[in-house]
Amino acid sequence: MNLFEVTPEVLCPNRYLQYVTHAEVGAVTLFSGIVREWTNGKRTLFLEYEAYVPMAEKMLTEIGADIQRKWPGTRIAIAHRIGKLQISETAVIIAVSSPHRQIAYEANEFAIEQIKKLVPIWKKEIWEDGEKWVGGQTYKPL
Amino acid sequence: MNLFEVTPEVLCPNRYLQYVTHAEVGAVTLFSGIVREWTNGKRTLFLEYEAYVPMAEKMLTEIGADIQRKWPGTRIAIAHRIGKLQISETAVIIAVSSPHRQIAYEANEFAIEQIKKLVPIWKKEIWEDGEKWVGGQTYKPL
Amino acid sequence: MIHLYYFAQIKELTQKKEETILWADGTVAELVKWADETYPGFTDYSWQVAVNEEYVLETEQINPGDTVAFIPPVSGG
Amino acid sequence: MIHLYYFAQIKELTQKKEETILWADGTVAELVKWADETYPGFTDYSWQVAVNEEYVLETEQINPGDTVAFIPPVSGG
Repeated sequence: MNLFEVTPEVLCPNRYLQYVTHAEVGAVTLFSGIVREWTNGKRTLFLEYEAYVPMAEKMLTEIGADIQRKWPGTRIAIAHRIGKLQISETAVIIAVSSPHRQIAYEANEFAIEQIKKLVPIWKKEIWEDGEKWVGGQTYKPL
Repeated sequence: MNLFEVTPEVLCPNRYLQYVTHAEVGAVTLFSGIVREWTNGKRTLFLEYEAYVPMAEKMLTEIGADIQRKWPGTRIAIAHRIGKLQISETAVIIAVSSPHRQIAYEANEFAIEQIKKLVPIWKKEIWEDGEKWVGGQTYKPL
Repeated sequence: MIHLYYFAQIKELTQKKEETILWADGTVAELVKWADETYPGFTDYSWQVAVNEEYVLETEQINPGDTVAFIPPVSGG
Repeated sequence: MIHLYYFAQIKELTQKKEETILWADGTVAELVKWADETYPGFTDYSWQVAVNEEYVLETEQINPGDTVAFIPPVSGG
Protein backbone atom coordinates (compact mmCIF):
# COMPACT_ATOMS: atom_id res chain seq x y z
CA MET A 1 0.00 0.00 0.00
CA ASN A 2 2.78 2.45 0.82
CA LEU A 3 6.17 2.89 -0.82
CA PHE A 4 9.43 3.46 1.03
CA GLU A 5 12.79 3.34 -0.64
CA VAL A 6 16.42 4.32 -0.27
CA THR A 7 18.04 4.40 -3.67
CA PRO A 8 21.05 5.70 -5.61
CA GLU A 9 18.75 6.59 -8.54
CA VAL A 10 17.55 10.11 -9.37
CA LEU A 11 14.22 10.70 -7.60
CA CYS A 12 11.28 11.37 -9.90
CA PRO A 13 8.43 13.26 -8.17
CA ASN A 14 5.74 11.87 -10.47
CA ARG A 15 6.40 8.34 -9.33
CA TYR A 16 5.50 9.24 -5.73
CA LEU A 17 2.66 11.61 -6.59
CA GLN A 18 1.03 8.91 -8.68
CA TYR A 19 1.63 6.30 -6.06
CA VAL A 20 -0.42 8.10 -3.42
CA THR A 21 -3.23 9.27 -5.74
CA HIS A 22 -6.50 7.33 -5.90
CA ALA A 23 -10.22 8.09 -6.24
CA GLU A 24 -10.73 9.20 -2.63
CA VAL A 25 -7.82 11.62 -2.61
CA GLY A 26 -8.58 15.35 -2.56
CA ALA A 27 -5.13 16.66 -1.69
CA VAL A 28 -1.55 15.61 -2.20
CA THR A 29 1.44 17.30 -0.64
CA LEU A 30 4.94 16.65 -1.82
CA PHE A 31 8.08 17.69 0.00
CA SER A 32 11.33 17.73 -1.84
CA GLY A 33 14.60 18.24 0.06
CA ILE A 34 17.09 19.86 -2.29
CA VAL A 35 20.88 20.15 -2.19
CA ARG A 36 21.58 23.81 -1.42
CA GLU A 37 24.73 25.54 -2.62
CA TRP A 38 25.11 27.97 0.27
CA THR A 39 24.80 27.18 3.98
CA ASN A 40 25.78 29.86 6.49
CA GLY A 41 27.90 31.61 3.87
CA LYS A 42 29.81 28.42 3.02
CA ARG A 43 29.67 27.05 -0.50
CA THR A 44 28.86 23.37 -0.91
CA LEU A 45 30.32 21.68 -4.01
CA PHE A 46 28.29 18.49 -3.64
CA LEU A 47 26.97 16.09 -1.01
CA GLU A 48 27.51 12.43 -0.29
CA TYR A 49 24.66 10.54 1.33
CA GLU A 50 25.16 7.19 3.00
CA ALA A 51 22.52 4.98 4.62
CA TYR A 52 22.12 1.80 6.59
CA VAL A 53 19.70 0.79 3.88
CA PRO A 54 17.67 -2.09 5.38
CA MET A 55 17.19 -0.29 8.69
CA ALA A 56 16.45 3.02 6.93
CA GLU A 57 13.74 1.43 4.79
CA LYS A 58 12.32 -0.31 7.84
CA MET A 59 12.17 2.97 9.75
CA LEU A 60 10.57 4.79 6.82
CA THR A 61 7.95 2.06 6.80
CA GLU A 62 7.39 2.56 10.53
CA ILE A 63 7.04 6.32 10.05
CA GLY A 64 4.45 5.64 7.35
CA ALA A 65 2.52 3.26 9.60
CA ASP A 66 2.67 5.80 12.40
CA ILE A 67 1.22 8.48 10.12
CA GLN A 68 -1.62 6.22 9.06
CA ARG A 69 -2.44 5.53 12.69
CA LYS A 70 -2.43 9.24 13.53
CA TRP A 71 -4.23 10.32 10.36
CA PRO A 72 -6.40 7.52 8.97
CA GLY A 73 -7.16 7.83 5.27
CA THR A 74 -3.70 9.04 4.30
CA ARG A 75 -1.38 7.25 1.89
CA ILE A 76 2.38 7.85 2.00
CA ALA A 77 5.40 7.37 -0.23
CA ILE A 78 8.92 8.30 0.87
CA ALA A 79 12.17 8.01 -1.03
CA HIS A 80 15.65 9.00 0.02
CA ARG A 81 18.54 9.13 -2.37
CA ILE A 82 22.07 8.04 -1.47
CA GLY A 83 25.44 8.53 -3.15
CA LYS A 84 26.83 11.70 -4.66
CA LEU A 85 24.32 14.53 -5.16
CA GLN A 86 24.92 17.75 -7.06
CA ILE A 87 23.52 21.19 -6.19
CA SER A 88 19.75 21.42 -6.82
CA GLU A 89 19.30 17.65 -6.93
CA THR A 90 16.65 16.08 -4.75
CA ALA A 91 17.78 14.16 -1.66
CA VAL A 92 14.40 13.21 -0.27
CA ILE A 93 10.81 13.12 -1.49
CA ILE A 94 7.77 12.71 0.73
CA ALA A 95 4.33 12.41 -0.87
CA VAL A 96 1.22 12.27 1.31
CA SER A 97 -2.34 12.08 0.10
CA SER A 98 -5.52 12.60 2.05
CA PRO A 99 -9.18 13.25 1.35
CA HIS A 100 -8.65 16.78 2.74
CA ARG A 101 -5.75 19.15 2.56
CA GLN A 102 -4.88 20.10 6.12
CA ILE A 103 -3.94 16.58 7.06
CA ALA A 104 -1.81 16.23 3.94
CA TYR A 105 0.32 19.20 5.03
CA GLU A 106 0.49 18.15 8.66
CA ALA A 107 1.39 14.52 8.00
CA ASN A 108 4.00 15.51 5.43
CA GLU A 109 5.78 17.85 7.83
CA PHE A 110 5.61 15.21 10.55
CA ALA A 111 7.30 12.74 8.17
CA ILE A 112 10.30 14.94 7.44
CA GLU A 113 10.77 15.76 11.13
CA GLN A 114 10.77 12.05 11.96
CA ILE A 115 13.18 11.26 9.12
CA LYS A 116 15.63 13.88 10.36
CA LYS A 117 15.49 12.46 13.87
CA LEU A 118 15.33 8.71 13.37
CA VAL A 119 16.36 7.34 10.01
CA PRO A 120 19.96 6.09 9.68
CA ILE A 121 21.08 8.26 6.78
CA TRP A 122 24.12 10.54 6.82
CA LYS A 123 25.18 13.50 4.78
CA LYS A 124 28.72 14.60 4.09
CA GLU A 125 29.19 18.15 2.85
CA ILE A 126 32.07 18.65 0.46
CA TRP A 127 33.37 22.22 0.17
CA GLU A 128 36.28 23.67 -1.80
CA ASP A 129 38.53 23.43 1.25
CA GLY A 130 37.34 20.34 3.06
CA GLU A 131 34.52 18.02 3.95
CA LYS A 132 32.49 17.06 6.99
CA TRP A 133 29.86 14.56 8.05
CA VAL A 134 26.87 16.55 9.22
CA GLY A 135 25.73 15.48 12.68
CA GLY A 136 22.07 16.21 13.10
CA GLN A 137 19.76 15.48 15.96
CA THR A 138 20.45 12.29 17.88
CA TYR A 139 17.84 9.74 18.74
CA LYS A 140 18.07 8.69 22.40
CA PRO A 141 16.16 5.56 23.32
CA LEU A 142 14.70 5.83 26.83
CA MET B 1 10.52 35.40 -11.41
CA ASN B 2 7.29 33.68 -10.42
CA LEU B 3 4.80 31.78 -12.53
CA PHE B 4 1.03 32.04 -12.28
CA GLU B 5 -1.32 30.54 -14.78
CA VAL B 6 -4.90 29.48 -15.34
CA THR B 7 -5.05 26.96 -18.13
CA PRO B 8 -7.19 24.26 -19.74
CA GLU B 9 -4.10 22.05 -20.15
CA VAL B 10 -3.25 19.08 -17.93
CA LEU B 11 -1.02 20.31 -15.08
CA CYS B 12 2.43 18.79 -14.95
CA PRO B 13 4.02 18.92 -11.46
CA ASN B 14 7.58 18.89 -12.79
CA ARG B 15 7.09 22.17 -14.61
CA TYR B 16 6.34 23.95 -11.34
CA LEU B 17 8.87 22.08 -9.23
CA GLN B 18 11.61 22.98 -11.68
CA TYR B 19 10.43 26.54 -11.92
CA VAL B 20 10.96 27.23 -8.22
CA THR B 21 14.24 25.30 -7.85
CA HIS B 22 17.57 27.16 -7.93
CA ALA B 23 20.95 26.97 -6.17
CA GLU B 24 19.80 28.55 -2.90
CA VAL B 25 16.77 26.30 -2.46
CA GLY B 26 16.86 23.67 0.27
CA ALA B 27 13.19 22.74 0.32
CA VAL B 28 10.32 22.63 -2.11
CA THR B 29 6.73 21.92 -1.18
CA LEU B 30 4.13 21.09 -3.77
CA PHE B 31 0.42 21.00 -3.15
CA SER B 32 -1.81 19.27 -5.62
CA GLY B 33 -5.58 19.61 -5.36
CA ILE B 34 -7.18 16.49 -6.81
CA VAL B 35 -10.69 15.75 -8.07
CA ARG B 36 -12.20 13.43 -5.47
CA GLU B 37 -14.83 10.88 -6.38
CA TRP B 38 -16.71 10.87 -3.06
CA THR B 39 -17.76 13.92 -1.06
CA ASN B 40 -20.06 13.42 1.93
CA GLY B 41 -21.26 10.09 0.53
CA LYS B 42 -22.14 11.61 -2.85
CA ARG B 43 -20.40 10.37 -5.97
CA THR B 44 -18.93 12.96 -8.32
CA LEU B 45 -18.74 11.99 -12.00
CA PHE B 46 -16.55 14.91 -13.03
CA LEU B 47 -16.00 18.61 -12.35
CA GLU B 48 -16.23 21.72 -14.49
CA TYR B 49 -13.99 24.62 -13.54
CA GLU B 50 -14.57 28.12 -14.81
CA ALA B 51 -12.47 31.23 -14.15
CA TYR B 52 -12.39 34.93 -14.77
CA VAL B 53 -8.98 34.31 -16.23
CA PRO B 54 -7.27 37.73 -16.32
CA MET B 55 -8.43 38.61 -12.80
CA ALA B 56 -7.60 35.13 -11.52
CA GLU B 57 -4.04 35.35 -12.86
CA LYS B 58 -3.68 38.84 -11.44
CA MET B 59 -4.82 37.65 -8.02
CA LEU B 60 -2.51 34.64 -8.10
CA THR B 61 0.31 37.07 -8.85
CA GLU B 62 -0.75 39.20 -5.87
CA ILE B 63 -0.84 36.14 -3.60
CA GLY B 64 2.68 35.31 -4.78
CA ALA B 65 3.91 38.85 -4.09
CA ASP B 66 2.27 38.76 -0.67
CA ILE B 67 4.06 35.48 0.16
CA GLN B 68 7.40 36.93 -0.87
CA ARG B 69 6.83 39.93 1.37
CA LYS B 70 5.89 37.72 4.31
CA TRP B 71 8.59 35.12 3.68
CA PRO B 72 11.56 36.65 1.81
CA GLY B 73 13.66 34.14 -0.09
CA THR B 74 10.72 32.07 -1.31
CA ARG B 75 9.86 31.47 -4.95
CA ILE B 76 6.32 30.50 -5.98
CA ALA B 77 4.55 28.95 -8.94
CA ILE B 78 0.79 28.43 -9.03
CA ALA B 79 -1.35 26.91 -11.74
CA HIS B 80 -5.08 26.32 -11.79
CA ARG B 81 -6.75 24.22 -14.42
CA ILE B 82 -10.14 25.06 -15.95
CA GLY B 83 -12.62 23.09 -18.06
CA LYS B 84 -13.75 19.53 -17.52
CA LEU B 85 -11.75 17.49 -15.01
CA GLN B 86 -12.03 13.76 -14.39
CA ILE B 87 -11.65 11.97 -11.04
CA SER B 88 -8.02 11.97 -9.80
CA GLU B 89 -6.99 14.77 -12.15
CA THR B 90 -5.20 17.79 -10.70
CA ALA B 91 -7.15 21.05 -10.39
CA VAL B 92 -4.49 23.18 -8.76
CA ILE B 93 -0.76 23.02 -8.18
CA ILE B 94 1.19 25.22 -5.80
CA ALA B 95 4.97 24.96 -5.66
CA VAL B 96 6.94 26.95 -3.10
CA SER B 97 10.68 26.87 -2.60
CA SER B 98 12.70 28.25 0.26
CA PRO B 99 16.19 27.87 1.69
CA HIS B 100 14.60 26.07 4.69
CA ARG B 101 11.68 23.72 4.96
CA GLN B 102 9.32 25.19 7.53
CA ILE B 103 8.66 28.30 5.48
CA ALA B 104 8.04 26.19 2.38
CA TYR B 105 5.20 24.35 4.17
CA GLU B 106 3.76 27.46 5.78
CA ALA B 107 3.78 29.60 2.64
CA ASN B 108 2.29 26.79 0.57
CA GLU B 109 -0.64 26.32 2.94
CA PHE B 110 -1.15 30.09 3.06
CA ALA B 111 -1.34 30.12 -0.76
CA ILE B 112 -4.11 27.52 -1.00
CA GLU B 113 -6.13 29.26 1.75
CA GLN B 114 -5.87 32.55 -0.13
CA ILE B 115 -6.81 30.93 -3.44
CA LYS B 116 -9.92 29.40 -1.92
CA LYS B 117 -10.95 32.77 -0.50
CA LEU B 118 -10.02 35.25 -3.19
CA VAL B 119 -9.40 33.93 -6.67
CA PRO B 120 -12.33 34.08 -9.13
CA ILE B 121 -12.54 30.42 -10.05
CA TRP B 122 -15.67 28.28 -9.75
CA LYS B 123 -16.27 24.58 -9.57
CA LYS B 124 -19.39 22.77 -10.71
CA GLU B 125 -19.88 19.25 -9.38
CA ILE B 126 -21.62 16.88 -11.75
CA TRP B 127 -23.26 13.82 -10.13
CA GLU B 128 -25.33 11.04 -11.63
CA ASP B 129 -28.54 12.84 -10.69
CA GLY B 130 -27.70 16.49 -11.04
CA GLU B 131 -25.12 19.24 -10.85
CA LYS B 132 -24.33 22.24 -8.70
CA TRP B 133 -21.96 25.20 -8.58
CA VAL B 134 -20.05 24.94 -5.36
CA GLY B 135 -20.17 28.16 -3.37
CA GLY B 136 -17.15 28.47 -1.16
CA GLN B 137 -16.07 31.22 1.12
CA THR B 138 -16.92 34.74 -0.01
CA TYR B 139 -14.50 37.62 -0.02
CA LYS B 140 -15.96 40.71 1.61
CA PRO B 141 -14.08 43.94 0.95
CA LEU B 142 -14.20 46.23 3.97
CA MET C 1 -20.55 51.84 -22.46
CA ILE C 2 -19.29 49.34 -19.93
CA HIS C 3 -18.51 45.69 -20.32
CA LEU C 4 -20.09 43.15 -17.95
CA TYR C 5 -19.03 39.59 -17.11
CA TYR C 6 -21.19 36.91 -15.50
CA PHE C 7 -19.89 33.65 -14.06
CA ALA C 8 -21.09 30.31 -12.72
CA GLN C 9 -24.63 30.44 -11.32
CA ILE C 10 -25.01 34.12 -12.32
CA LYS C 11 -24.14 33.23 -15.92
CA GLU C 12 -26.85 30.58 -15.85
CA LEU C 13 -29.36 33.16 -14.63
CA THR C 14 -28.49 35.81 -17.23
CA GLN C 15 -28.04 33.14 -19.90
CA LYS C 16 -24.95 34.98 -21.08
CA LYS C 17 -21.26 35.16 -20.29
CA GLU C 18 -20.76 38.82 -21.06
CA GLU C 19 -22.37 41.87 -22.60
CA THR C 20 -21.73 45.55 -23.29
CA ILE C 21 -24.28 48.07 -22.06
CA LEU C 22 -24.72 51.82 -22.34
CA TRP C 23 -23.50 53.65 -19.25
CA ALA C 24 -23.16 57.34 -18.54
CA ASP C 25 -22.06 57.17 -14.93
CA GLY C 26 -23.22 55.78 -11.59
CA THR C 27 -22.20 53.56 -8.70
CA VAL C 28 -21.99 49.80 -8.39
CA ALA C 29 -25.28 49.95 -6.45
CA GLU C 30 -26.95 51.55 -9.46
CA LEU C 31 -25.62 48.87 -11.78
CA VAL C 32 -26.94 46.21 -9.41
CA LYS C 33 -30.37 47.88 -9.56
CA TRP C 34 -30.22 47.75 -13.37
CA ALA C 35 -29.17 44.07 -13.27
CA ASP C 36 -31.99 43.14 -10.92
CA GLU C 37 -34.54 44.80 -13.19
CA THR C 38 -33.07 43.16 -16.28
CA TYR C 39 -32.58 39.71 -14.75
CA PRO C 40 -35.30 38.98 -12.17
CA GLY C 41 -33.83 37.18 -9.18
CA PHE C 42 -30.35 38.69 -9.69
CA THR C 43 -30.11 39.99 -6.12
CA ASP C 44 -31.25 36.67 -4.69
CA TYR C 45 -27.76 35.44 -5.55
CA SER C 46 -24.63 36.10 -3.57
CA TRP C 47 -21.76 37.84 -5.38
CA GLN C 48 -19.03 40.42 -5.07
CA VAL C 49 -18.33 43.02 -7.72
CA ALA C 50 -14.97 43.57 -9.39
CA VAL C 51 -14.34 46.71 -11.44
CA ASN C 52 -11.37 46.43 -13.77
CA GLU C 53 -10.37 43.20 -12.03
CA GLU C 54 -10.36 44.63 -8.50
CA TYR C 55 -12.90 43.80 -5.81
CA VAL C 56 -14.87 46.97 -4.91
CA LEU C 57 -17.67 48.14 -2.62
CA GLU C 58 -21.15 49.04 -3.83
CA THR C 59 -20.37 52.73 -3.35
CA GLU C 60 -17.62 52.58 -6.01
CA GLN C 61 -18.12 54.74 -9.11
CA ILE C 62 -18.28 52.99 -12.50
CA ASN C 63 -17.05 54.96 -15.48
CA PRO C 64 -17.59 54.40 -19.21
CA GLY C 65 -14.98 51.99 -20.51
CA ASP C 66 -14.83 50.04 -17.23
CA THR C 67 -15.10 46.28 -17.05
CA VAL C 68 -17.40 45.01 -14.33
CA ALA C 69 -17.62 41.40 -13.20
CA PHE C 70 -20.11 39.74 -10.87
CA ILE C 71 -18.16 37.24 -8.79
CA PRO C 72 -20.22 34.50 -7.06
CA PRO C 73 -18.65 32.82 -4.01
CA VAL C 74 -15.43 31.37 -5.37
CA SER C 75 -14.70 27.64 -5.18
CA GLY C 76 -11.31 27.16 -6.80
CA GLY C 77 -8.63 24.87 -5.46
CA MET D 1 29.92 -14.50 15.76
CA ILE D 2 28.17 -11.16 15.30
CA HIS D 3 28.19 -8.81 12.35
CA LEU D 4 29.09 -5.15 12.86
CA TYR D 5 28.34 -2.12 10.69
CA TYR D 6 30.06 1.26 10.85
CA PHE D 7 28.80 4.41 9.16
CA ALA D 8 29.88 7.95 8.33
CA GLN D 9 32.52 9.31 10.71
CA ILE D 10 32.70 5.97 12.60
CA LYS D 11 33.45 4.19 9.36
CA GLU D 12 36.30 6.63 8.73
CA LEU D 13 37.69 5.87 12.22
CA THR D 14 37.51 2.09 11.88
CA GLN D 15 38.55 2.26 8.23
CA LYS D 16 35.94 -0.36 7.46
CA LYS D 17 32.29 -0.54 6.64
CA GLU D 18 31.57 -3.84 8.32
CA GLU D 19 33.17 -6.85 9.92
CA THR D 20 32.30 -10.14 11.61
CA ILE D 21 33.74 -10.83 15.05
CA LEU D 22 33.66 -13.73 17.47
CA TRP D 23 31.07 -13.28 20.18
CA ALA D 24 29.92 -15.63 22.91
CA ASP D 25 27.53 -13.33 24.69
CA GLY D 26 27.46 -9.94 26.43
CA THR D 27 25.75 -6.58 26.46
CA VAL D 28 26.03 -3.61 24.14
CA ALA D 29 28.20 -1.94 26.79
CA GLU D 30 30.66 -4.82 26.53
CA LEU D 31 30.78 -4.54 22.76
CA VAL D 32 31.46 -0.82 23.10
CA LYS D 33 34.36 -1.63 25.42
CA TRP D 34 35.74 -4.02 22.79
CA ALA D 35 35.32 -1.38 20.08
CA ASP D 36 37.10 1.29 22.09
CA GLU D 37 40.04 -1.02 22.71
CA THR D 38 40.16 -2.05 19.06
CA TYR D 39 39.67 1.44 17.60
CA PRO D 40 41.21 4.07 19.89
CA GLY D 41 38.98 7.12 20.09
CA PHE D 42 35.81 5.13 19.37
CA THR D 43 33.99 6.43 22.46
CA ASP D 44 34.95 10.03 21.67
CA TYR D 45 32.32 9.83 18.95
CA SER D 46 28.62 10.12 19.43
CA TRP D 47 26.46 7.20 18.26
CA GLN D 48 23.47 5.05 19.05
CA VAL D 49 23.47 1.30 18.76
CA ALA D 50 21.02 -0.72 16.71
CA VAL D 51 20.75 -4.49 17.16
CA ASN D 52 19.03 -6.25 14.29
CA GLU D 53 17.93 -2.87 12.94
CA GLU D 54 16.30 -1.64 16.14
CA TYR D 55 17.69 1.09 18.38
CA VAL D 56 18.63 -0.37 21.77
CA LEU D 57 20.08 0.67 25.12
CA GLU D 58 23.59 -0.22 26.29
CA THR D 59 22.12 -2.78 28.67
CA GLU D 60 20.70 -4.81 25.78
CA GLN D 61 22.04 -8.34 25.36
CA ILE D 62 23.80 -9.21 22.09
CA ASN D 63 23.57 -12.84 20.95
CA PRO D 64 25.58 -14.75 18.39
CA GLY D 65 24.08 -14.18 14.94
CA ASP D 66 22.99 -10.63 15.75
CA THR D 67 23.74 -7.67 13.54
CA VAL D 68 24.94 -4.60 15.39
CA ALA D 69 25.24 -1.15 13.85
CA PHE D 70 26.83 1.98 15.28
CA ILE D 71 24.63 4.89 14.22
CA PRO D 72 26.22 8.34 14.40
CA PRO D 73 23.84 11.33 14.67
CA VAL D 74 21.69 11.03 11.56
CA SER D 75 21.54 13.82 9.00
CA GLY D 76 19.20 12.61 6.29
CA GLY D 77 16.59 14.77 4.59
